[in-house]
Amino acid sequence: MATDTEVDLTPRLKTDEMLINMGPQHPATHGVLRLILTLDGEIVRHTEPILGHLHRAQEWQGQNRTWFQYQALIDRVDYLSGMFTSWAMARAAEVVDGCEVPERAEYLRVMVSEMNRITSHLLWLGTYLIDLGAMFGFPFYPFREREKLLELFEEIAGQRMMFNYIRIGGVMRNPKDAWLSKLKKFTEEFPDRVDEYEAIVTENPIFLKRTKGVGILRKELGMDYGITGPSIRASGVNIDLRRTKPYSVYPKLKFDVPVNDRDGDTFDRYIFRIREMRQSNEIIKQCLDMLPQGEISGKKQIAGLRVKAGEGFAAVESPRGTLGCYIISNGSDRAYRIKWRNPSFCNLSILPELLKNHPIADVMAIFGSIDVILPDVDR
Amino acid sequence: MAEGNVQASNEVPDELKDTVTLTSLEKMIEAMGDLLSPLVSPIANAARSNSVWPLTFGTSCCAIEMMSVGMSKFDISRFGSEVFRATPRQADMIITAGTITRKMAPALITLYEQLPEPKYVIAMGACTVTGGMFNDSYSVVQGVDRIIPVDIYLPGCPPRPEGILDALLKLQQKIRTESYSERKKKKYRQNAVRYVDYDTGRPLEDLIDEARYETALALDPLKSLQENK
Amino acid sequence: MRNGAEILKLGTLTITWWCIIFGAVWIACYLVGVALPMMLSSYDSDMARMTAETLKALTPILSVLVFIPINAMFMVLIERRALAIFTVRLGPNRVGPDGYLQTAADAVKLLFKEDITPHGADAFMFTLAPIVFFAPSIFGAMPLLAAVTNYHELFQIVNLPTGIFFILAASSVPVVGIVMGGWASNNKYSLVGGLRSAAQAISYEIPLVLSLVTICLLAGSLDVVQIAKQQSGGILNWNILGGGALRGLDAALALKFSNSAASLQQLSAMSPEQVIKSSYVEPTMAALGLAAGQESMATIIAVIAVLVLIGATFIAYGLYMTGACAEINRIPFDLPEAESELVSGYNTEYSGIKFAIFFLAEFTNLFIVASIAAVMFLGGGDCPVPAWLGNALGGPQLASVINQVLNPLIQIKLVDPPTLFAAIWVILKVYSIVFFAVLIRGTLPRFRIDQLMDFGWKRLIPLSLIVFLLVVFAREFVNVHVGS
Amino acid sequence: MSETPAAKPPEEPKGPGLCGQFLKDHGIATTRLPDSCGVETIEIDGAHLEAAMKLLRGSSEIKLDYLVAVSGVDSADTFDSVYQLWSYSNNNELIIKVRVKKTDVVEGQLPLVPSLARFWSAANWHERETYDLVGIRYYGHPYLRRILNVWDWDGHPLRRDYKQLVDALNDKAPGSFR
Repeated sequence: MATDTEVDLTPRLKTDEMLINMGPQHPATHGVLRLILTLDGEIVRHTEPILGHLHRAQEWQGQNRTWFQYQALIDRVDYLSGMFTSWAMARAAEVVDGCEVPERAEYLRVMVSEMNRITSHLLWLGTYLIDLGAMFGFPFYPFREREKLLELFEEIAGQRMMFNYIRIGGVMRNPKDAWLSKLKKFTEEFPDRVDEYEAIVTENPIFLKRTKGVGILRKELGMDYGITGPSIRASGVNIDLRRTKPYSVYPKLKFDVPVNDRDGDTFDRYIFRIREMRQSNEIIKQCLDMLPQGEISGKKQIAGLRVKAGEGFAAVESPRGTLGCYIISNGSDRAYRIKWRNPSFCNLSILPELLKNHPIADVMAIFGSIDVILPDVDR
Repeated sequence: MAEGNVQASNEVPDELKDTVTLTSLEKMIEAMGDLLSPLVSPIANAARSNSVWPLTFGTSCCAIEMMSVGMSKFDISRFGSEVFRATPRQADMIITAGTITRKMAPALITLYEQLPEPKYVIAMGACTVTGGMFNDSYSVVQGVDRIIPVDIYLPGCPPRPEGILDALLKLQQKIRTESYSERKKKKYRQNAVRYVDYDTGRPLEDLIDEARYETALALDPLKSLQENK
Repeated sequence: MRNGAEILKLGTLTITWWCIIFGAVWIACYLVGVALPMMLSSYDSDMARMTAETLKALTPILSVLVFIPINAMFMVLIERRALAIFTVRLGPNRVGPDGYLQTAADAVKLLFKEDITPHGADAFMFTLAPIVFFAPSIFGAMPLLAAVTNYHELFQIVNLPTGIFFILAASSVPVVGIVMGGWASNNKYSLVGGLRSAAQAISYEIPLVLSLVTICLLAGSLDVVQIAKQQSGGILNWNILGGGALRGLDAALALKFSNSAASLQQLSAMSPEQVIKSSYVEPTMAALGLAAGQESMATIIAVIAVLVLIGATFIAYGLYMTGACAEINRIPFDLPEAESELVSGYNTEYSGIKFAIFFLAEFTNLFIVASIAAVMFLGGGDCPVPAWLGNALGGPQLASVINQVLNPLIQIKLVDPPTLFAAIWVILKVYSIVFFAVLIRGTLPRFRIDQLMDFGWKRLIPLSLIVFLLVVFAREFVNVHVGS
Repeated sequence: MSETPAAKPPEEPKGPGLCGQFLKDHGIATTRLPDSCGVETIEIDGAHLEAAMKLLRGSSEIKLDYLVAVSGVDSADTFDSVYQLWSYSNNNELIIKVRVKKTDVVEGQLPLVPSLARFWSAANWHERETYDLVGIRYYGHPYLRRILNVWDWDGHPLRRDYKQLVDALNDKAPGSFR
């Protein structure tokens, strides 16, 4: 038009951000996390995680159940590594109570929890491949080894997943010799199996494409958010409580803690878990050789189990990081306050930072790689 | 069946309901009514019972056992049920694997209502049967039958994978005894609003309001129940 | 050894199902295309003749309509069973004998399932989408029929002089259905899935088409029957091995194996160099304008050209398979329905019969791209054993024995041996490709959308152009199929 | 259930520990509490919390740069906000408590404690959780909303005086299970 001297510079095509609601029911949110993603095309600009869809009031239960009852409950805090949750609370209660744990019990604890670390990582490996889209085939292989370990767990603790094996003051049951020899057989086979996984996964070009350079976690950022476990070790922070704050019989055992020398990406987090499985296998082997004879519990496992008054914090290195338990006891048969410090809860808080400016397909790759268990987040 | 527990007071208006279109086959069967039912029932039941596709719905510990049952050692695929569908529209059954909390309840109701008929529910694990170990927690629904009808109760914490297979076989038996026309008549009433409009394009600050909306949904069935009392 | 037993069971299942599928199609075609017209021909009236002709014309359509649903059901079953074997499981084995009817149960169940149109969806488009997705796989398959049945007269009707164009055009329609379904569902996962599908189809159509154009260039024809015919006579003539570039070798070997005295004499008079020369040297000489004394030079160039052609067609086959995988949304290119990202992608909101159609069409598409590959690259219904070797091994005797055994059936036109053998070979070829796709599904993770685009535009398209150019030049030096 | 922790045996008031001394040197007053299982425990006034945390985190010799957890405790007569501090690089440990007397809390309001979330991301979700469950309001928090329960939940479940909601979903009284 003749009167229009100015040129309209505003873009003609208006683009808009799209909000997409992922979860609480979504095949890749590992349960019931809900993510509200703001997408620009396929690029994630903002993430709002909404938790608590599995909030089962574990801490409230801790105040309302006796110690003996609560021991059975806490396996459900982190169902993939129940040994560690039991152990964290047992350690905290032992620290407060001041009771001695027999050495045999300590060795058994280390053994079963390292087994549990392997099962946890194996399940992670399977589900992670599902997250990356290998829906059939590979995800089934880690489960094969996992089932073998679960059979061993079942034999020693009576349950496949909810063990209730590590108790305040010791462990529940003495393993039979046959069990130990079965475990030995497993430890001998296992490295070959890990080689097999690595052959399928680590050299798979599509897997490498999907994971390398994706979701880089800067060391400082990770420390700011209090990330622990393999996720931060893959980014070069040497924090493994088994070495940095040694507990139990770990100082007597020989094993490496693999630590990266640069900021880790998704692939590093994968490869460090694989390495950790190998180390755990070594630890089990050593424990089998060094297992002493003796008592297995320093405290009588009775319904009226009491913990002396006091407060204390103790932590163990779970497959996901520092799993801590803060106990305030008033000397009665139940806790005054139990606070869980869950690695998944803290690790998940970094998710919005990691997802920023990644395409939507990487949401799964990154979210899977930090290995979050939802009941561990929501309790 | 605990359908009585689901309140009708907050029924969804018709315009928000999904439309159900019948295939011509179904129209024919419906027109013939009970006459054709004895003929159709065996075919439909045999087909339905042998291809129960579960929804990938898992909240906690039981979900891991549900995964195990699909894996090599237990192999649910023998019974034709390894087709875990991610979307409720294509599934036949929900295995409520894991605790259902108050926050999760509206999502589960929505999922159940998104399943096309005929739909079945296996309440897996102590938590979904009665609330289980978390029975008296302030945030846990004391049994999933308080919000959706349940066909099979499968106790255990968590149940062994063999238990899931057993529950599946029991469900198959149950399906085989159904009558086609009876099943058609037994319609579940829609209660939850399906479309929680999270993404109306509002800015992120408004998410607060949206979350409040979701919360209201979570608690609404309860409030209305109290009012009725 | 249990695994061996499982594989054996899988084999039995496959053969049984093939018998069911082909029995059904065969009988339907026979009744409509042969038996009824024969009966009608006894009435001498215009009406009867017209009806007979109409019935004959309808046979191809009928055969496809009978074939596709049963075949898709079988493919789903074989995929489930094969994946189960890869993962040390048993797979569906409860319904019917050893689980043979599992997918039939699924199909019937989906038929009886509630059919939901979600609130806010565009009901018309929502219903149309599965049809648009499925219909092309029916009519797109038509021109292939003549090529895979050894040019049986009944199926000549649906043959087109530009058949491959028609097939390609038809195979690009389903993406419209996906986009329609994704858009009409009123679901963001569906929408993203539909858009991804469009982007993916556009990118991967190009290498797919270019690889087929390469073959058309070698064949000098767009007619699938023509292309299939050219490749007859054994594996050395197939397009995957240079598109006829090895015909010289084939001919020389045929001479060697034929026991007639004349040919032996002819052969003994030739040096190996002359054997090669006999098939290529003249066009090469003409192209290079070489004089008679420089024959060895020409031979070297010809050999290089043959090797280039073989490599190029082989790569073209790989390109075609990659593009086809992307075209039909198979892993690792299943982004439109990426289960761990987009729940179920474009078909998230589909239930009941509409979902069944999507499901059916997906597997039918897989079958069709595999048959295109079989016809264009693997010689269609041709026996891979070269004719001279077959003759030496007693092929004609075997054929005559079979002919005698089948004689009563041939008399009533129920069996046409060439068609029968062609169909068997095609099925073997197609199902080995299908099995390969299943194997890939059990192995690979999924690409990311940007990597997919990257792979498509920066790797596959340049590669396919290079292959195309190589073929354009190399075919000048060699006697390929063109003009034969 | 509402018993308070049994009174500790009166300990000899020791001098300030490593971290207490460090803070004292920088002019922040702390009170030393009895060690909890060998870990130095100090009480600090809410007003100085942020400054103290910045000092402890930034100093090269103490370097308590790992905030393990923030817990809330509904004690007999105070609301405690408990901070577990560790270090990524050395073995120092410290527990800091900020106590708000119940008598100081205005009726119908929540106890106030300054938030660390602005400069320490690890505190963000822990504070939200403590707010949700124990009902301590961290002022200055960028996004202080309930994290585990639904957003308009009534009450704070880990308080001693919490009355459980009874309705159709959850009608068995607490304790009926046992």
